Amino acid sequence: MSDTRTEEAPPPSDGGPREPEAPKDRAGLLAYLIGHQSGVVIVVALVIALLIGAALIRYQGVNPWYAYEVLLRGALVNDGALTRTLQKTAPLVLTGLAVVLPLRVGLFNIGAQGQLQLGAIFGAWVAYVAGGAGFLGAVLGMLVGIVFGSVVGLLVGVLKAYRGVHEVISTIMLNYIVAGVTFWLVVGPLQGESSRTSGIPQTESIPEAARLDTVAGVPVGFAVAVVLAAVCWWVLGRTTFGFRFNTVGANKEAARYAGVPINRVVVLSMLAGAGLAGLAGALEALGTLHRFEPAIVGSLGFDGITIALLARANPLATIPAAFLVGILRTGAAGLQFQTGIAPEIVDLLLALILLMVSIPVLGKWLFRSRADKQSVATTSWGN
Amino acid sequence: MERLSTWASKNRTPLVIAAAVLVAAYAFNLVRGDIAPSMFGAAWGYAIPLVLAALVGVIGERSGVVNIGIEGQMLLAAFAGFFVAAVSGSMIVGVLAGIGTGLVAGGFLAVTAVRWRMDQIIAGVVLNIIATGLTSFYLVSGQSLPGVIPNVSVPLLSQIPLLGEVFFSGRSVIALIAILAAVLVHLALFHSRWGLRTRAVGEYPSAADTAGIKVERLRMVNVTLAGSLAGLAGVYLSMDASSTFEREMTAGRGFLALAIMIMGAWRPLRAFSMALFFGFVNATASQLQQTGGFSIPPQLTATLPYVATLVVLAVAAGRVRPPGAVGQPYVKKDQ
Amino acid sequence: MKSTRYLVAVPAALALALAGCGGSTGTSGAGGDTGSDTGSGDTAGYSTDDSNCADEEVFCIGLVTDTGNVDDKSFNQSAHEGAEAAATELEGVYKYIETQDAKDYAANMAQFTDNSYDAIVTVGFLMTEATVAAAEENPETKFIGVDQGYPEGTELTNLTGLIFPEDQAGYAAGFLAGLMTETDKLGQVLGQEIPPVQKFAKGFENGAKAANDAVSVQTVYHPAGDNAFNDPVWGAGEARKQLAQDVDVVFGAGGNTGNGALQEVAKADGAGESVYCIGVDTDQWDTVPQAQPCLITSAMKLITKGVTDTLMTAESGEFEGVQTVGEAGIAPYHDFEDTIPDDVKSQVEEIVAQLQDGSLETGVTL
Amino acid sequence: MSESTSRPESEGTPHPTRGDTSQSHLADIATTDAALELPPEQSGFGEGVIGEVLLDIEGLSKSFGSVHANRDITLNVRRGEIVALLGENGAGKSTLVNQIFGLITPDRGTVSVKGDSTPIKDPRDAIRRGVGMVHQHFQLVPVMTVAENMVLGHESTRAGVVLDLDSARRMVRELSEKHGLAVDPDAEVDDLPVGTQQRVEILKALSRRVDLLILDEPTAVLTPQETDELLGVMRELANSGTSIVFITHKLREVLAVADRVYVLRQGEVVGEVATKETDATGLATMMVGREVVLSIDKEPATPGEPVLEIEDLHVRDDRGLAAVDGFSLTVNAGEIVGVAGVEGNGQRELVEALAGMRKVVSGRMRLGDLDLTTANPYQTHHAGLGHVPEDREKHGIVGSYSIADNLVLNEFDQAPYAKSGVRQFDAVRENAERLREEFDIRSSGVFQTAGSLSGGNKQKVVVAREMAFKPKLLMAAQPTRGVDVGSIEFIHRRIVEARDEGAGVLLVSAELDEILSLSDRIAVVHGGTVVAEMRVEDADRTEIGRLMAGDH
Repeated sequence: MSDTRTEEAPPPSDGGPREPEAPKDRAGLLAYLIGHQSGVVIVVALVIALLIGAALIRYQGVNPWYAYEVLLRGALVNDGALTRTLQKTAPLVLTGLAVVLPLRVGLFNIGAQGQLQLGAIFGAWVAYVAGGAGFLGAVLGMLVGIVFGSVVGLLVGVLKAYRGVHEVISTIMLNYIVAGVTFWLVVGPLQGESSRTSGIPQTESIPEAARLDTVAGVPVGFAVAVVLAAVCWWVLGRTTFGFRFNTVGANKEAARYAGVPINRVVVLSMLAGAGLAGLAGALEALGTLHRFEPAIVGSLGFDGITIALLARANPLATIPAAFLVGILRTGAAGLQFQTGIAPEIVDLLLALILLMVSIPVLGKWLFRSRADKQSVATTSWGN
Repeated sequence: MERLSTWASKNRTPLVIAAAVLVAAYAFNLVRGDIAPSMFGAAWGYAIPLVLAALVGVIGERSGVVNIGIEGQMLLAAFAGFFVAAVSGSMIVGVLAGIGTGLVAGGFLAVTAVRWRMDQIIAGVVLNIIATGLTSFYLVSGQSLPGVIPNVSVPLLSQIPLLGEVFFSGRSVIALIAILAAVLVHLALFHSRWGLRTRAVGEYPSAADTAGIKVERLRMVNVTLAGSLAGLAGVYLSMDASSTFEREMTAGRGFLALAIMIMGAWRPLRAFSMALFFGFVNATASQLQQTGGFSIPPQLTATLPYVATLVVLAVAAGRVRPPGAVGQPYVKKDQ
Repeated sequence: MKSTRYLVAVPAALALALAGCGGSTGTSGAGGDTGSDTGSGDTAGYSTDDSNCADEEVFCIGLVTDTGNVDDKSFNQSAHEGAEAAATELEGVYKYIETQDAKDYAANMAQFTDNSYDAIVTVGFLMTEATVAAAEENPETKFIGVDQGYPEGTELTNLTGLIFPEDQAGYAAGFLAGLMTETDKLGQVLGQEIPPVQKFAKGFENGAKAANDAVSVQTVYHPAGDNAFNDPVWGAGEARKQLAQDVDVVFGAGGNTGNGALQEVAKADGAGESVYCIGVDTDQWDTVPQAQPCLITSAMKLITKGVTDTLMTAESGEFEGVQTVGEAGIAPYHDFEDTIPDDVKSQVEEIVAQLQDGSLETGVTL
Repeated sequence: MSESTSRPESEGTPHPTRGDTSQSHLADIATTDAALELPPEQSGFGEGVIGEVLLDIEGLSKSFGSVHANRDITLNVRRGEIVALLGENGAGKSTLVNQIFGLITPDRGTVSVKGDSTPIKDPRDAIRRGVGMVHQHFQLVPVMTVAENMVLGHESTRAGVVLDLDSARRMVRELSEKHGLAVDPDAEVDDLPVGTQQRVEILKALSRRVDLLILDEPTAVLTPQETDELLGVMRELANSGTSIVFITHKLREVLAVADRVYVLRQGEVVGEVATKETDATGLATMMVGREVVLSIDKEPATPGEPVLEIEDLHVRDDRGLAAVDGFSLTVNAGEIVGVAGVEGNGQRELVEALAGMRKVVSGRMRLGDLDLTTANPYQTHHAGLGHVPEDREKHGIVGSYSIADNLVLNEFDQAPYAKSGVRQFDAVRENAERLREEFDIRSSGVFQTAGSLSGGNKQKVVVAREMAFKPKLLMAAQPTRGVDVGSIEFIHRRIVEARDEGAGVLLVSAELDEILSLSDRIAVVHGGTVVAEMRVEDADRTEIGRLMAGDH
């Protein structure tokens, strides 16, 4: 289908006079996300989303500024709130990265949900089994989380690269498959002995020694996530490995021509992204729940999409983006306690934010630039 | 006559498969007349919303627009249909509100993905998240429907053994509409002016453009109108198949519909068959569970349709070909 | 996207999530109305102004749901209504938090303990551990854990877990069904296959067989992990299939999934004449009015009453013990009072009495 | 705006008596290119009557951002006249015709068709007013049949909705009979050869009763025979009163069939002339604005050892059909071997196979001592094969990357551009600055994005990169396609330099001129195999044309 694109290409933006059918790179979505350096758009999008949110809150009969204040206080100021927010931010950074890495190669990973879940259950189980080894057990748990997350990503990547199965479809399917499998595991083979009588679907509790704690109010998981975000940023920007990723994302044909093993890069991007999602799951098991239960995944995977788009596919920017989502999610309970607003308001707010950051129109309104018209997205459906 | 034989030779594989399936079905009915009709009935019951939702996907993708927001469209419509009916006290008003909501949701996708050229997949994701947020935030409990959607039996057709019993006897109006819709969309897509243009727009929009077809407008109209089918599917869920609205009660059916669309090779009637197939898988799984003696954990049998989709996609790669321009916004030359 | 929320709602549903609630929820609870809690508290008979909770005179009740909403027609809602009733009775203060993420249990309970609430209701067995931990930390606050069985050796005076004998309710309902069936075929449409549901289901089966040894029971659990209790459409489809296979009494036990089954039976030909349905958890005559045409009874588990009663004890002094066993039984026949033959009624009555005094075992072991 | 009346050319309207002169003129041209010799009954100049002005364009301007694609263009076309728009790529020809067809809205100026000067809103409007267009990229839906494509947009229906494909089939048959363009109405377009697809395009346009037919580079994808046929059809159409505007950059076609030619350069009309009053050199001069260097000064080759040996190579195309079919060729160090042939005779597949981008079915290829038969692009590159790809936008550059990154696109992981997997930006920059200087890449700096360069400069980036690592074999596919004349000369010079430095050069080009002026040896391909090999001294244009056409 790529050959149909040349006709639809927008005219060149500068250079010598050329006819408008000059073909362009296929990297629409990516180019839009990366090339669109305007943080202004993001900020304006956030402001608009929060204003609409304010109107909704107002409509509930609550003073929106008070509501936002409560939310912020509950997420940042109150005793231990910041730690909890950071704790929530950690897996969000990772699921954000899980979407960002494949996105760099042109794949849209909406399967962080399942990848996280599989990483979490095996991470929790291994950390429990190896819990006697203390911190080593924790490390082992994290590694296993990465491995099992990656297994899901591997499947998606291989299906995409070698069988042409679109990753959006396969990740949706795998989300369901993994949910079924983990649920079966947690009421069957991996169910905690202590939970069997009560029937609670959960694994055995991870021993104290193998849990991830907080150091000076900063959760270990958060530190890990931040380091990994920085590593991803450095790898993508500074290494030959990252160059291969970016090249495949920017122009697949040119990458092939340049000798980049595209299929391998596609698989690797899914592998790496899914591994990070799996790690997020393991961190949640080791650091917050201290075991696996199906609820561990929550909406982490899908929040990752919002975060990746907010971050414009920039690994470092996933940190503030995840922090924002973490604030909203942490502050929600206090918001209900103080004002009675149902916590689902946060889902609405996130939907608004996602909408605002992803409509190209916003950038167009802001800058009246033609560049935004080029922001046509191509997720190469069906390829 | 000649035309019939050309048609038959062109569609030999599907015809052979269809005949084989029919024979198998009647054979099964002969052997296990006690459970066969009910299993087929259950399969069709399971398939009804999936058929409607898959048609939404087919129309969208045939026009070149990916719609992964079907889930959200259905959810919004189920919500609107149920609550409008409950509040207004009229089923028909509720149904219309549901369909209208489906249209609005389709319109949202049309505007964002087609007019504004937002990434189509992201537009769908946004629609789903908004639908989830809105319906769970504004859900009010303790409402009930003022009535039921009538069941009807089609004269003559319902007399056909097995098939009539399954499809045309004592089924709700919406179930009949689903059959009709599949047939109509098929005919329209392949034998009408609209269909020719729609397929052109989805395959090779610039060709359509130079032939004087307004690509963007046709896409917007199609995506919006397809929303009415999603609306009907939603209405079916909350007002017919059940009589309640619950948070996220669509339960992933919108995504399953996408799988069905793909496995149906973007063709309405094949999608219809695939929906039935999944319905039958589901009915078989629960029948096995029910009669016992077969102990696959239900959690695993539930993943079967998804596994099947992956396997089919992996094996049939290259043979199932999506419309050429799907996922790509159409940008005219001077924009 | 799919289920950003039902994956959250799984455990919610898990913990015995059977359908039911006591009547209309009134003004509070639903998302659209929660905002008005602050203002409308007085009209509901209790206050939401918690500024005086430190005051001895004011009895403040907090409730934390298990990643679900207080309008879930399930255990969260039942407990919520029980707490509301207690607050009204006591003219106290009541507020709730709907947990969004299983990792927030402790933080959500802390909202209440920080504000010196007197009693906190935590709903669902997934909160078992978190509740014990919070109780240890806050000896001044009383904790009531709905559907929570604590490990041996838990000795806290400010904590009690409310548990219910589901198998007895199921047994009694099954006994009735076994007597009512004409086709000797019964059906069960169930939620997730987890012990509480299994207790209902196996109790039902044993009861039915005790009443009529020719009976066969077709049992089907929802297969999916993530929406097993929230798929009324599936429940309806299964009920329809069972009816087509000559089943004439359907036991719908699985939150909204089971409710879907009840509603489908109510729509079937012969509903209330030749085919019947049995609800679960509370008297579903009230909670699922659409099921009334076929609903002969419900296998009940009185969460609402249990919560109210336990809160009353908590207000007056110490809990009776670490575990409190609530009541279970079957609901009134309502309009079917006349349809059900007298001898059936008396047999069932006898069985219920035997179950309650312990002379009859349900034979359910898990 | 009233310029048209003052233009001297407007007086030069061809008069009916020109037939004789143009016949002889045609003969002149034909001697230089036998492939274009038209059968006498088709080259019927003067048979038609050239009538009143049908299309009148006044002061038309269109810019895209800062680019003036068209500047103040004024031209006219009379009924029954064939007008050629001649110009280099980028001269604004396509933009101009797209405005006539309503695909692009002009910024200023008027387009009037048959005296109606209301703006043309869209293609539908254009079609209604009698304008038809055959696009450079065929506007046919590949998965549909010929009949379906023909009626798309003006379908006839039964009962208002049901497609009447029978009447469409009938129409296709009638039209193809009438114009002598045979096509099967039920064939799927996907399965048709390009020449036939173009017939469908033309029939599609004709099916709407066109007064003005626009052909955008119609011969680019045709064999010489098909080109002949097309020119014949154009002439017939003109004789029967249809006006034709056609875009090309092939001078011979202009001279063979057009009555009048407008030459465009950088978005402006730089000349208008009746074909009988000019010749190839004159037109070329107008096109490029200076004398064209028609040949390259180069020393005779001094061939050395064989660097590339291809033996009985078989490669399939995207559809799985044999494209390269028993191809054998040897390229020696220090010589340029030109592969001449009509496009679509396996050249693309050959090049891709050599570059490791396409699987080889059977046969062998060796580069020096290395067997490259199963090599991937990475391996071929590191074996010493430089590859200037045919489609530079698609393969050659990454538009969103800087020039610097593009200049190391296939060396980025080698020292000194990377150390242990970490990229060394200083080295990358130094390399880029050096090459930018050496290859005269006109840009604001080495960090400008490559996508914003002009075609010629993009190509220089590609050529610079592929020559910088001193390849043993330089493989250049259509190296000057869509490149301005200045860059063409430059690139040609560098290719010769590469040869002189001892590299073997495999030049694949559809431009016979390019092959003839650059090569030391020529291999003519047809049907995926070499049908003739000759030294350039022995080459005869007519003979090559015959061979290219499959006549051997």
